[in-house]
Amino acid sequence: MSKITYREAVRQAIREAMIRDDRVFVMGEDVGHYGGCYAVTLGLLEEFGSERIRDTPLSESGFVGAGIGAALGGMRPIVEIMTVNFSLLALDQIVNNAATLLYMSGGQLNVPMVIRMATGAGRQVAAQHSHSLEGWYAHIPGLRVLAPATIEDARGMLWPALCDPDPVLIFEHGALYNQEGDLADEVSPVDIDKAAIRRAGSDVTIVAYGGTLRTALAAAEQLAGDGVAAEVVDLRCLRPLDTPTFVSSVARTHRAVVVDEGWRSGSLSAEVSARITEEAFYDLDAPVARVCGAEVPMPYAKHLEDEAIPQVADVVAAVHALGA
Amino acid sequence: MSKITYREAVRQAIREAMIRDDRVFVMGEDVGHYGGCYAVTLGLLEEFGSERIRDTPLSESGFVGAGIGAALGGMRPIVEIMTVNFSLLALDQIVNNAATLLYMSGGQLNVPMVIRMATGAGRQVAAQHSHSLEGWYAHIPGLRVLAPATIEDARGMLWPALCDPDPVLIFEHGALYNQEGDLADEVSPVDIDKAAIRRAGSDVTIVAYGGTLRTALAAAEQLAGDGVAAEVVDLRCLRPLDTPTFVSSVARTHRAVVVDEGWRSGSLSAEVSARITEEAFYDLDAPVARVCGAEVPMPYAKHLEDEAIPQVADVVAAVHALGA
Amino acid sequence: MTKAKAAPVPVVETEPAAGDHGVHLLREMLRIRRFEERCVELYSRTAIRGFLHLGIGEEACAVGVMEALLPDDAVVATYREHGHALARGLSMRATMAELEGKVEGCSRGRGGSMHLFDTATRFYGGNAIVAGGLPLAVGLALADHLLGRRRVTACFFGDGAVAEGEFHESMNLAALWHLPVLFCCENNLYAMGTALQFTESETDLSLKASSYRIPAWEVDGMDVLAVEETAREAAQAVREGGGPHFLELRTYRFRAHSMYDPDRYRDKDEIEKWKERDPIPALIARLTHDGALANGDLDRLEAEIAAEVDDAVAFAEAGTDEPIEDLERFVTSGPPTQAPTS
Amino acid sequence: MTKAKAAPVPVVETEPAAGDHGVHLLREMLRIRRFEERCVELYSRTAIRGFLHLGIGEEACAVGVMEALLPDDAVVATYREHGHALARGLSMRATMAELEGKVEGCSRGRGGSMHLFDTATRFYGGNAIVAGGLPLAVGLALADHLLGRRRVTACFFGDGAVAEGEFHESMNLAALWHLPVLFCCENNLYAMGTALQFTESETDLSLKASSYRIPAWEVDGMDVLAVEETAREAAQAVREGGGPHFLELRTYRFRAHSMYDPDRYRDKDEIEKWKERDPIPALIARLTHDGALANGDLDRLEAEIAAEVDDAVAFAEAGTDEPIEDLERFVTSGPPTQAPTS
Ligand SMILES: Cc1ncc(C[n+]2csc(CCOP(=O)(O)OP(=O)(O)O)c2C)c(N)n1
Ligand SMILES: Cc1ncc(C[n+]2csc(CCOP(=O)(O)OP(=O)(O)O)c2C)c(N)n1
Ligand SMILES: [Mg+2]
Ligand SMILES: [Mg+2]
Repeated sequence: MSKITYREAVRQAIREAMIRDDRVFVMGEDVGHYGGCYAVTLGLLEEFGSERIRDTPLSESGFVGAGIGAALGGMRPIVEIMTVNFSLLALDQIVNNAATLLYMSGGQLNVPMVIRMATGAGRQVAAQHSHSLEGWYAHIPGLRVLAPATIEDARGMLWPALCDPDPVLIFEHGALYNQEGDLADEVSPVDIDKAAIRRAGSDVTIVAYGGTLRTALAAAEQLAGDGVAAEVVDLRCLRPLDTPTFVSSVARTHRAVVVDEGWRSGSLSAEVSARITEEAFYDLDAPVARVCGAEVPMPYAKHLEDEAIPQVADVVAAVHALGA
Repeated sequence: MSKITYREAVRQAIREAMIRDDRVFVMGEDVGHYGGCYAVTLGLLEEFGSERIRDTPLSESGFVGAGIGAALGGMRPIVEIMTVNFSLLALDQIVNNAATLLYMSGGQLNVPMVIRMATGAGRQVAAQHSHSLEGWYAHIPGLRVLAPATIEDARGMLWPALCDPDPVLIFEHGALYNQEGDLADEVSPVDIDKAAIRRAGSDVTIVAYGGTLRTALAAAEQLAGDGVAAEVVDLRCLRPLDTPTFVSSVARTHRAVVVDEGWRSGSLSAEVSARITEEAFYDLDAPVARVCGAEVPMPYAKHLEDEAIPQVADVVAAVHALGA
Repeated sequence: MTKAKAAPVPVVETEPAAGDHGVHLLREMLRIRRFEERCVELYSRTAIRGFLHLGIGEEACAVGVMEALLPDDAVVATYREHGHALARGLSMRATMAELEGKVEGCSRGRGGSMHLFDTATRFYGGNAIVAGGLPLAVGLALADHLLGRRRVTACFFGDGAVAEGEFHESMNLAALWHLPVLFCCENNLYAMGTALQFTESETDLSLKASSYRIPAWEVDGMDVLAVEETAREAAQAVREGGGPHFLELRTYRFRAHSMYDPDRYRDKDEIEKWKERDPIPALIARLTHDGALANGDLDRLEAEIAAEVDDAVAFAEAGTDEPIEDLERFVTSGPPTQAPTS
Repeated sequence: MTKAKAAPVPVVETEPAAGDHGVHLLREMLRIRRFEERCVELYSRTAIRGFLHLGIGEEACAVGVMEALLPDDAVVATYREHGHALARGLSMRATMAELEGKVEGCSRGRGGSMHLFDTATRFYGGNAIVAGGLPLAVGLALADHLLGRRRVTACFFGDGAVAEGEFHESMNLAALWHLPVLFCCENNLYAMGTALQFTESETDLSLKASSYRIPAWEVDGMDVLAVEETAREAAQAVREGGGPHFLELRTYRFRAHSMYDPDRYRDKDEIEKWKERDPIPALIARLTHDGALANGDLDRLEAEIAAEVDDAVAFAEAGTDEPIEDLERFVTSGPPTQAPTS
């Protein structure tokens, strides 16, 4: 066991992958000389050299597309897009190439690549730098979408993602990089197909992922004080969704609250809610509730940003409003 | 009354707007010399000249951004993106500029522009040309998103959209352009805030929009033969959703099926389903059902494409499965 | 010729074609021409659907460039890529079956005309987003660079693609990283209905290359021998580690942009003038003059090709539909993770 | 100077500054410098949060270019835009209040450092997506063109933006349509931690302009008089219908990219060498030598500016938070269409 940050966990995972497989390389803006905009790749340029830790120009479409091409050519690229906000510039490559080539080619062309990016708000960086668009990506067939919310997952998801013959997107919430925790010295790869129950409970199911898991767990803790036993499900894999895990939880608890930092309308929370209703309707004692980001371009001012992001108190209130 | 196609209805609307307001101009790929990739703007170059019917290079991000700038500068641009598929290349401009400028500037900067684009599948143009991503856009605060499903709406939505001080996206389903119908000679502007009940019924509510409205109406017709009276709601405005209209319909019918050509997971249908559950849970006799596009990059072969798109029989079956 | 200070531009002289080789080039161009002419018929009787973009008039570009490539090289093309696929060695059968949407097609009938793929010949599509293939080509070349393989990736795109940001990003990346990409711009003067002067402030496209320090050639794309020779020289330079090179192939499409296009935006005279430069009669005349094509040779060639096209059509028409149960196959490599939905 | 055949490049000689005007330029640069120095302090005590990008060292660019603009012209800038905002005439109070997130700020505290806006001075941001402002500038110029207004839109961006597709698309559109845009590339040699030679295959950025037929100047961005003079000439040409022009302002930032940046990627020597070219001492020396700045003048100037900065800070600190009930105001112009959610 050692104390480690989420950032270091991601870095360890990258290092390990680079050592294990020569075909793995990292490419993105400022991953090299700068050390990564979140310092995730710090020191890797010195260790692996500039061919494998490859600084790119500001050309999101170009280098993401180049990652797809490199994957077609036999490499295993880890492409870092600084944040999901800039991934909009690369969306055509992700949606129209990475996600479609296997299917369109009738099974001939795999695209074994990983695209990592930071997501989320909470650091007062305002409207153009605070999107939570991972739910959008979860809409696209052909992609796998992961959201490591814990240090174990930050450490353990990368290798299986690289082993996936298809493109995998990993969303790291920007507020998590400094989070510290214990990590076993022997790490085992994690199952990237399954959601996880992070806390067991019988009165209500709180579904969360990525940046909102901490919020959900804190709410569960507080609810416990109120005598409500909340079960917390961490989705972990946003596409494909592990529906059985959260549906069977709701079948036991009869109530559900979905917590999602994304804008409510059309967020991933809507899909989770719809699936719960579809598959556990007769088990529900109350409609599925959602606690989401306010539908605003994120304001800079702290009090407004706080108001716009799901807070522990919002989750607690939503649970109580269900009668739990 | 005169017979008119959906295509002609859009063209009439554009002509009328150009005549009424000098600040209106059209900009996009092949809108001029070619006459529009769906022939919507045919003849307008000759009538209005190349300054106001402005052919652009293949630079989706560039000319959409230029449309935003022109709107800031006092014009009322109608920007045509050939299809939603290519709009991915302009997404940064739409999401990070058009949708945010008013908010970020504290109310100073309006972006009064209209972006039109074709959407949807059904013409065997395969994976990169068949997206239904209007649901994505409906996720973005700051945008209004319209989906004219009828000739009246194709004719009547543009002017109010141009009068909106904020950016409006209009999605025209590619399969509708050739649709013919009667149009009153005196057109009145339509209410772009409200959904419409296209057929009244008491046994089930079928919610549809754009390209799926025809499917829903055909299904309702067939269901009527089976003794099931289906109410058909046309969402019309995908953002903001007119929730009261479909929720109150469901409150009367107690059952709902949402039909959406988009990929099921994370589609607009999920949001509609979630809202119905949230607001009409205790009125529901059965869980809200969804009939959506198969989660595949669209295949070229006709039999596979048909299978991947919601068909009348699928809607009928979904209604019957609800016990209606 | 470019005017870049940084990019010395080799001067290429066209040499007379050796007889057999000339006939080979002719055959390849004719195969494409006759194949596409048949496509028009098949389209009218709806055996082919969707978008169909023909390269009739542009055959010398595809055929000439492919001559410069080795089997291990890669090709990335656009939606107007039948010629490239056939010249690269995809079987006419699998190509035609694809256009007819049959599971025997090179993409199992899922791609259609715009999405031909074939790993055996390293043919990476068939990309229907204008300029969307360029970053892929850069990446394929990057893989070769990283793995130390001396291979070339040839990337075709049109004059319209030059306006896209992805063109610019890809040119810069390839040049910055000195990658083995052969950029082949098929300048047919129109992007759909929009003439080059309405899409580029600088219509001399080879000048674009100079601002990335990429050596560039302008080539008469109606002369297959000129294309081949220049492409050989450029491909050689790329293969020898000279970094990316850029070819502007000046060509013209004789038919409309696609089967939907009423072709209102071009002068009939302009089209007729270009037809006088049809690469196929030009090569026939030259080979005949050189004595490489004797009396009756052409008829024999045409008959062979007609038989090949007939056979391909028969193969396609005898082909089968992919089972509907396979609809979700290959969305991912694993078992379908979503239950069938609609 | 560009080497484009199509774009004749005017040669600009720097003239000595008139005394008063020189002092005005100095004052403007000093206002920015002292303002930003105060920002550093405020950041350390968390009165300013989020991203803070300082332009210390680059003041001559903003100040020199703004001199060439008229009140009706428009400015589009980046996230490193305090200098541009102040030089353009935004009040220091409203700017500082914005950085402190107060409703009295020029964007009601919603934008922060990266999103300063002010319609009164036609200051259109404050754009935090690299190159995202360029298409807006093209559009603002298009509006002027369509409405027959002789106005200039000045668009600032960094060397890093040149790699983005949006740069290329915007340059081409502006040139193709002959629009009144003054492109101002502030080349400070780094995009965050990535040096120009790692982002551009051709590091002579003014050459980029030539492939769009846009006239381009290279200017010493550490010399405010040179910047002003060239900008005046370029702006004049733009205003007279000469189409877009391009300025490459060669400059350097003395501080890190943002407050988060540990600045590991630059040589201390390099930074020190550039500091010797600090535009402010350089201008002071020149004005003193010319007799335009007498004994005590500078101290007086500094005192005035210190007072202005103090006042701005006091204003900001006395400012108020936007009411939380207004969270959804201005998402659209109408009443909020969505009920508050979280
Ligand atoms: C990004 C994008 N925008 C628009 C289109 C629609 N479109 C298809 S082909 C084409 C013209 C392309 O012209 P060019 O690159 O010159 O190639 P050509 O068709 O002449 O071979 C257009 C506009 C598209 N497929 N992709
Ligand atoms: C599209 C996009 N990609 C990445 C970023 C993150 N980022 C912010 S500033 C910057 C460097 C930009 O460098 P340059 O254009 O030279 O301007 P400078 O900061 O030097 O003034 C980067 C990479 C961004 N904001 N937008
Ligand atoms: Mg063309
Ligand atoms: Mg810079």
